[in-house]
Amino acid sequence: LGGSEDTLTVGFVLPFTGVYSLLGESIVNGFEQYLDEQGGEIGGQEVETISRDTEADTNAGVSATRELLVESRSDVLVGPVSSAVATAMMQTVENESSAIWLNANAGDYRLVQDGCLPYHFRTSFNDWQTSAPLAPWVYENVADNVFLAYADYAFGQNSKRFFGEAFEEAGGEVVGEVGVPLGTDDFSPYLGEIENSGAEAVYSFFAGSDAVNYVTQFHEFGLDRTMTQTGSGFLLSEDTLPAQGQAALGKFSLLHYTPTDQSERNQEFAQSYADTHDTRPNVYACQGYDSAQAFAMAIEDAGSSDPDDLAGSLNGAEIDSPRGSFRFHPKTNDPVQNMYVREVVEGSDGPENRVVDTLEDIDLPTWGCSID
Amino acid sequence: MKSVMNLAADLKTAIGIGETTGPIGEQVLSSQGRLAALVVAGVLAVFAPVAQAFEPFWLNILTRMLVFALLALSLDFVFGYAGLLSFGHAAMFGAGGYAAALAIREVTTNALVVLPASMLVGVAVAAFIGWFSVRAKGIYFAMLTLAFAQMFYVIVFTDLPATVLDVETITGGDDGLFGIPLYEAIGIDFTSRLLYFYLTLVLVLVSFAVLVRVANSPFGRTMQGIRENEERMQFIGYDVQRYKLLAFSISGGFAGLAGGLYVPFQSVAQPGLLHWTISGELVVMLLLGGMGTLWGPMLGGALVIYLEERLAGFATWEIILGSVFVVVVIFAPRGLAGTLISIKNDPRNTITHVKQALRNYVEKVRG
Amino acid sequence: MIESLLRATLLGLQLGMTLALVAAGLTLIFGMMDVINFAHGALYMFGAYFGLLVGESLGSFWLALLLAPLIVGLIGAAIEILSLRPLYGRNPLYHILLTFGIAIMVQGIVVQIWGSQSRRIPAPDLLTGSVSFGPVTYPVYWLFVLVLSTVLIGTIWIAIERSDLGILMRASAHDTEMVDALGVDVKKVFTGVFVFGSVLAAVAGVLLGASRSVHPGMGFGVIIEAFVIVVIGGLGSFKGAIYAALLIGLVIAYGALIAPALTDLFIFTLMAAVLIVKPSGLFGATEAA
Amino acid sequence: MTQSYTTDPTDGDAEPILSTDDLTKKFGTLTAVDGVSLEIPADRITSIIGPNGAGKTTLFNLFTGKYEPTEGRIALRGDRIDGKEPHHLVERGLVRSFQINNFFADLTARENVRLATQAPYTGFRPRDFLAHHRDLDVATESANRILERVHLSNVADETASNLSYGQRRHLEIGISLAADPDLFLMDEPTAGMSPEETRETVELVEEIASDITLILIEHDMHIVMDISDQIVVMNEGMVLARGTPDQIRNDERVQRAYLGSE
Amino acid sequence: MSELTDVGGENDARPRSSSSRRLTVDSIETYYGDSHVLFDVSLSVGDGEIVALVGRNGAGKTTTLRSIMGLTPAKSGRIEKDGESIHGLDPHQVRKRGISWIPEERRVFGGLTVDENLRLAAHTADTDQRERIEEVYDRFSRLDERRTQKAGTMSGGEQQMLAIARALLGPETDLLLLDEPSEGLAPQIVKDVESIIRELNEEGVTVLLVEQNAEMALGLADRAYVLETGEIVHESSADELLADRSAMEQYLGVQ
Ligand SMILES: Nc1ncnc2c1ncn2[C@@H]1O[C@H](COP(=O)(O)OP(=O)(O)OP(=O)(O)O)[C@@H](O)[C@H]1O
Ligand SMILES: Nc1ncnc2c1ncn2[C@@H]1O[C@H](COP(=O)(O)OP(=O)(O)OP(=O)(O)O)[C@@H](O)[C@H]1O
Ligand SMILES: [Mg+2]
Ligand SMILES: [Mg+2]
Repeated sequence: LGGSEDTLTVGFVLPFTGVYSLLGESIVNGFEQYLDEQGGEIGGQEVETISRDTEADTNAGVSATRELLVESRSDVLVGPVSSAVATAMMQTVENESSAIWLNANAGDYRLVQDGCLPYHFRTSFNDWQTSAPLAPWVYENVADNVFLAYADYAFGQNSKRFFGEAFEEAGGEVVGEVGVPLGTDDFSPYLGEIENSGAEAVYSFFAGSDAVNYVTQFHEFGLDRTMTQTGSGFLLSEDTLPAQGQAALGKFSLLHYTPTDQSERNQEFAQSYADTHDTRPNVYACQGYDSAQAFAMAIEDAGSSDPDDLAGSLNGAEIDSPRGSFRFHPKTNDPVQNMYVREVVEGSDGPENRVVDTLEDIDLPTWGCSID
Repeated sequence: MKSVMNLAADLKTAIGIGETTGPIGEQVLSSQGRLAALVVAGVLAVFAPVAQAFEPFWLNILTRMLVFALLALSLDFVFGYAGLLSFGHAAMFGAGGYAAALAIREVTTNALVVLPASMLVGVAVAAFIGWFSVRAKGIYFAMLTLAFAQMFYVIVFTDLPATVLDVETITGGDDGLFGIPLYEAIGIDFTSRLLYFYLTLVLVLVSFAVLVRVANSPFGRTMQGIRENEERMQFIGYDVQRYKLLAFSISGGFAGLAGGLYVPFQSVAQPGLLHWTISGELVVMLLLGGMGTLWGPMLGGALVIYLEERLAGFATWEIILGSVFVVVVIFAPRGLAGTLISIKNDPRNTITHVKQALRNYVEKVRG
Repeated sequence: MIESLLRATLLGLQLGMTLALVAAGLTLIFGMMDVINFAHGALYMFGAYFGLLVGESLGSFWLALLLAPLIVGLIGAAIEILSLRPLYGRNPLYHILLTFGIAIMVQGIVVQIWGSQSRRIPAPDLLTGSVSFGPVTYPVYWLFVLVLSTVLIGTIWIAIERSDLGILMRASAHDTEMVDALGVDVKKVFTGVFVFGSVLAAVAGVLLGASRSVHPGMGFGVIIEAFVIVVIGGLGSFKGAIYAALLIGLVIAYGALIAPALTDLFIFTLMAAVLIVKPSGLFGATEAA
Repeated sequence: MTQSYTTDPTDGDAEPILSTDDLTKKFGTLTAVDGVSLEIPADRITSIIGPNGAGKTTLFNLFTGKYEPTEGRIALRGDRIDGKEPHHLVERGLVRSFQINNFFADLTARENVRLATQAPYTGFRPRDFLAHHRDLDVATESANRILERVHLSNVADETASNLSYGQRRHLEIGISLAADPDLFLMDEPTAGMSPEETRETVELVEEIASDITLILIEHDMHIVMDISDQIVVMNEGMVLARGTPDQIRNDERVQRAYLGSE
Repeated sequence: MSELTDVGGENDARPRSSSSRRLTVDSIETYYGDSHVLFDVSLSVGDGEIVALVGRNGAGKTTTLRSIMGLTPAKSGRIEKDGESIHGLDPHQVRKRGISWIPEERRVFGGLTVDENLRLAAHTADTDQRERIEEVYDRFSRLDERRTQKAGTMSGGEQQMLAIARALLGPETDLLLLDEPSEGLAPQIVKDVESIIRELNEEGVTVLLVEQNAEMALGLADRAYVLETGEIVHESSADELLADRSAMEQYLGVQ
């Protein structure tokens, strides 16, 4: 079992079954790719990984967390995918105080606001980042007024609120909004509402199968003819684009990583990922990869696996990521990073995202958290 | 159709409750059975500190197993024993859990206050659902309880109470309530995992003893009569609906207690607790454990949690779990309890029984 | 406003008719065989995935619509013969455990084979694009789904009402042994009905697989809705299932206009209300047979 | 159109225990019970006869609260009981017996009866939940008394499903008796019975009738003529005639409608 | 062993030759689960006969019919129809061999109309039965009047008519197994049923009749068997049994 002196134990608390399992697997793939690059060792110590399935279910997530911390004595937790699971994990991570936590996907800002946990580092993004910065860009480049359509749960609600506020601040007008229950199959009633609003553009937050249904039906109902679709990057990501097909073309979204990005660092990463997995990396793989980088950097810098030392090393540290380098915000441990506006265009094998603009130097809110 | 209309009436023949616990006229849980229950509890109590020392995580699994054993027990009391096919027990479980979360946050962490409150909320929710449902029979009762439970789920998920009362949040919506601390009571601080385990163990044991006692009481006997033949009981002079409502409420109380134990332990109350999949899983635990025996479903509950916990790492765990259900239902229809009893009664013929079961299967498939 | 209503009505009807395809099998299987089939959603999902497989490998939606239901029909036959048949005569609760197990297995199998990514069956070129009625734009494919499922349901309805098949089903629901003694090979009929139900579910799976996403959660997603429909309509009643399906379809569609988050609440309240007023559903057999 | 005779058995000293007034039950377009006004004298045996489909069972179902009347009233000792739930009626002393096998097959004979005798002694007090059911001595004692009465003492500890056909019928009657009824309704108690078991059952019925009122539905004319004090003949939902066995035997219309002209 | 001498004693009552035997049941043993119900039961029914099978409640009469139909298959023994074994066949296959069963309590399909009940019965025939159905309606005018009534709402007598009518449709019937057709019927209707059985028999249908109403059964039957706790204890011509008061009392409790 883990926890012995000369091995490091990495605990993946991720969904491996259910609708999010692809995300879980991608994060693990990314993480392991970095380990392979390092010959399986970090700081001269062997690394053991243990996976526990969260099934994207809060209770399963809590149990998995506890098991990884208590039974497996993990030195670091990597995960989860869902913010609800992450929120539920906070208490346990804090109680145990035995490992740092590299949050490789869950983006809810309240993890910072309510948690403000020194062990918590986001190697991914927060929901403010994938929504607010897009607003001024849309106002300048696309439309003066927007309609907001979002999946009616915490993440969707946060995203549309951040975007809406930022859009109005930029001078635009929000003409209406509609919340759609998670797991909706037929969007036609909502599309009607969107169409009737007469807005020039729509900002949407949907993910997974909702994103597939929304985007394709948006196209089928002919809304493309009169309005421009924008959204957070999950609306049009690598895992949904194949199913969205032609319907995705011409739509804009904001994300911190784009696999087709031409930077050398990314090409290298993407190439070696494709060599092992036969597919392009997605944003989750990048987040996994960066989690591994962050962990390695912390271990090497701190020279021990004591969680307080590791946390101290990572706070404010800079990671050389395929997405472009980013650093952990000293007050919140959230990643300070470039955001990319992308447009879906016809690529060599099907529609793909192409970066049309890079938003740099974005100042992150801290929501009252002050770790340092 | 006919058989589903009076599912309850032929539970016995089909499932062989008569064979698992002896004829229904007999005691639920013989003195031998009581002894066995005490021994199991004793072993768990001794094992706990050992686990704490070597594999502390075991305490987590065990506590979860105990909570679900309690939940399965509460369901079996109405479902297997009294013949009310509840497909909505998650509602009482979740309600008890949310009640505990709110009480701990807003009022006190004293278990002596919060746990009874959880039970009461469980009773109240069950009484509400039962009030509308007990007149329906069989599968229609099942569907009504399911419908009400799903309504509660939606209400919690959308945080409807907050909207109605116009406050910011009550149930916490889809995020639920998190960061719920553990109990203290009579000067004991249950934040130690070991002590929390003992708290759970004691309460599960007490609940079991109480429900066994109630099952053997005149009330319990009446419920059995209703399960066997509702119409006849009516014409003997029993107010059948009232009995059913009461049994359902009692069961709801224990389901609420299970919720009250679970939520602080997990530190979150989240809408998934009320989802129909929990109710469905509970029914599976019951069938797997051996309905109507009270102790069988507790084993079933513990086993399902254990399997989920241990298989969760495998990519194919759903396939494995599903196959277990399929194999059990075809080859061991009386569940764990039935199998254990037949092995105990006739240990030497176990192999013969297995062969016989296989032969029967092949014969039936051929038609 | 009028446009929204019109659009919602179209959606409600289409949803209703496709749900009817799923619920019809469920209610027939229940009515005849007393089987509460939790695996019915899994068969619907299999329909979508085999549709995907055929559609992608042979490049034809029409072949997918033809072949996938056949494959699922075979799977249905295997399930019926290998697992349900040994359980007839036992308490129907066992069917719940059994089919629940099968549903979980199927979900696992689908993830193993196809992964958990959302996908879509490519719709035929013939049916892409949309048509406009005045101010309302509606995709051609959705209209096609509406028409085809209505035709299918109508045909089946007529067949059941007109032929001895419907009589046979109602009689078997009532007294299987007697039907057998009258010279009907009930076992074959059971297998036939189960296969038929599987095929219908699979047709719905393929049809919807080209208008919404195909993912491993879709089986459990549809099953509760289908149960609600079957119960509201009255267990075992084909007619009831169709009416209830339309009702639920419209509730979902209109609910989305009024209070999207509470649609499920409407559905379950409706079901509870129906059961409280009519304890065996709209068209269910009362106990006095 | 009801034929009544001058020697109406209800004219005697006996108070009517059950009376109906214009009782009607419709099922859709079919009127199963049609304007029945009847008086059942206390402490007598009344038999209801009539062709199949005459409405006899429906009448019973109305008496016992299984159906609500479409029109009309039912009174038990002057109190209206129509629309009351079965358990209320049992409390007021009205019980019915069932076709065979409507008992608890897996309980012993004694337990079967005790389930019934326990009813008045249990309610919703704490000890009803926590005491052991066997400790309810009153219930056990009266169960034993009833077993004696229905001649089942010697098989009291047999499971009901092991009893012979005739014994089961006795048990069925015993369970009903356990509720200590004043008025006992029996629907075709001898249907499908062999002559011998029919005789035993009839004997038992006569014994029971010594201190309670009995209403019987029966097709076997020998029995009906033998044991009834009053006979009510129904046809097409209506009461065709009412009188003593002798009166009914000689009534031409009854002959035609029911007995079949010989 | 006095019962056994009974069985062997009445040679003249035996069916004429095995070739004219409609039905032969040879030492069958039948169980419900573990409980043994029929012990070495043998009987035969000749072509064109009416044979009565009588005995006390629970003697096994119904079980005998169920074993013949394949509903509760006999564990061992031989069952032949017209010299061919039907043992081990499923009920629907037995029905196709020309055996019709009219069960206790009739078991008509209550939710179906009279017409649907009849159509269902006709459904399994190879030939078009529309004319047969009309013939049946001609014979049972009560049913003709009630074609669209739900069978469940009909009175006991009408249901019995329907049950008989149903048994005559479908595959050609030459052997009718009747289980207590008089149960629960008003005296007049019993007479109607009696005459129908007689008519059918005259038209060539062989009948095996189970009855509690021994006087009615023996009045109709040519021969009779008495079953007691799962064993055949008496076999004779019907008239002889009817005349033998002591046997009637001993076996059937008729006084
Ligand atoms: N629940 C019901 N729904 C519709 N019709 C019914 C119902 N119950 C009884 N009937 C009809 O009412 C009439 C009277 O039936 P009932 O059972 O009272 O007759 P009965 O006198 O008891 O006959 P039998 O001697 O054959 O038992 C019959 O025509 C019957 O079909
Ligand atoms: N389904 C069953 N399961 C178990 N035992 C049964 C079953 N059916 C009948 N028996 C038993 O088998 C024996 C024979 O029953 P059967 O019904 O054949 O008698 P019968 O002669 O037809 O009686 P009756 O005149 O009452 O109809 C009885 O002891 C009965 O209790
Ligand atoms: Mg009657
Ligand atoms: Mg019989």
